[in-house]
Amino acid sequence: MSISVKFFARLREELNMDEAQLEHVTGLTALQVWQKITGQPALPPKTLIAVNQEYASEDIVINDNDEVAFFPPVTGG
Amino acid sequence: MSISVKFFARLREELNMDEAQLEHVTGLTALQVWQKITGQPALPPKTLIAVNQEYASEDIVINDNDEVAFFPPVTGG
Amino acid sequence: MPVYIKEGVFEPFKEVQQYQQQLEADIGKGRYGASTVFVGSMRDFNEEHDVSAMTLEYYPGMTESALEAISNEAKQKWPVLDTLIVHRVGDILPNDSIVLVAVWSAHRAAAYDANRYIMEALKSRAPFWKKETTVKGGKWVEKNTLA
Amino acid sequence: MPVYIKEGVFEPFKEVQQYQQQLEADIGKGRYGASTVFVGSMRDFNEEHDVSAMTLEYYPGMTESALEAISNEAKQKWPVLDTLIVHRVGDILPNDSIVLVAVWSAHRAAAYDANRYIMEALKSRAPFWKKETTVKGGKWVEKNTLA
Repeated sequence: MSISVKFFARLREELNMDEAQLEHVTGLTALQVWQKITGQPALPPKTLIAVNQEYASEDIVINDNDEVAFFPPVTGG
Repeated sequence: MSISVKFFARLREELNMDEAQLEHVTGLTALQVWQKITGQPALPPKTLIAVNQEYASEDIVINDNDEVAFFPPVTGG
Repeated sequence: MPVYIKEGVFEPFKEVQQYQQQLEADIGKGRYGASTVFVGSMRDFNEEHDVSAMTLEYYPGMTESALEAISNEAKQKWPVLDTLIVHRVGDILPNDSIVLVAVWSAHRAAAYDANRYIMEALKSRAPFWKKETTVKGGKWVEKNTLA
Repeated sequence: MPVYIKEGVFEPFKEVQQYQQQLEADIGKGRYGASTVFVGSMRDFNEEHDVSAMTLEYYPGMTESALEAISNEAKQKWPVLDTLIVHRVGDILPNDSIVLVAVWSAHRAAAYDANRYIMEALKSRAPFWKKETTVKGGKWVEKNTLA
């Protein structure tokens, strides 16, 4: 079991981390992945989550080989 | 007293006339100018009128040196 | 807020690019955040008949002032920095550009709204008339497309 | 319906012109009657601080598929022949183009509506993040402009 975790923009800078791997865990939600990697209990307000590059909510269950990303509201265009 | 009269597009072709001068008349409305020049009692349906290059109605009174134009609905763009 | 009536073929995106360079030279760089361009071009089909060519007639003098009035209305309704209108007249072939409307603004909503306003006003009020050439001969377009 | 992420400066109207030539070669001339282009560019002022530069971060892979999904939604909602999206990433200077959205359609209403839909969806859903460089240092843009 391996999960790839990514952080972007302000979150990436604040956590000083752009990518992490989570090994040997199973049945975690996106929120629990966040907690394990960052040690923080809650997501910062308005944080967005993508699983396998599609938007998801924090209670989605993460599977083996999934890519989970956390990032602030988008500001392109 | 001289009025310059112009016709455009389908009207120009049907009347076989693009420009005409009306001399020595006074106090005519746009409709009366049309009647004098074309010999037709009424404007064809939806005909537009411009006096001095601004839209006007058929009862507007025409003054000396005015330019009066008659044309069908516009179809540009 | 220039308005150009053109007798010959024009390249709309080249026109916009050239005009924009001039605009930046005039008002300084980084002044606008949004620009919108509409280009209307001749299709080779219209209603039932295949159209092989078209002639666009206009009213020299009134057409230009109608387009200038429309540009000014847009500038009064929205925070528009500048506009450009180019309209073709004369003989036109399929795929030729007929009309170009460009709007520069600080904000995208104004750039979209003003551009569309100008196009709708142009279609309903600017004195242009299309005559299509089909296999059956010349035919004046009677009514403008609503969209 | 291509989507391009660009690291370097791009000329939006040259991109549109080149892409359109290819489009005409592919689908034939005279197929579309209306095209709309939106260009968003960097202004040198934003809220209170003067912004001297900007960095645009994105999510390689997800950004492209988000833009492709948005293009497809537009094509399903309106009779759109083709679309083009170009979005800049990396270091950006005032007056640089940031985003280009182009739409080709047979009718102008669809070309306007679909273009605006794509821009609004891009602003709300496509993973891009702006960090502005001001005299006070770097500052992530927290909220997108609504218009």
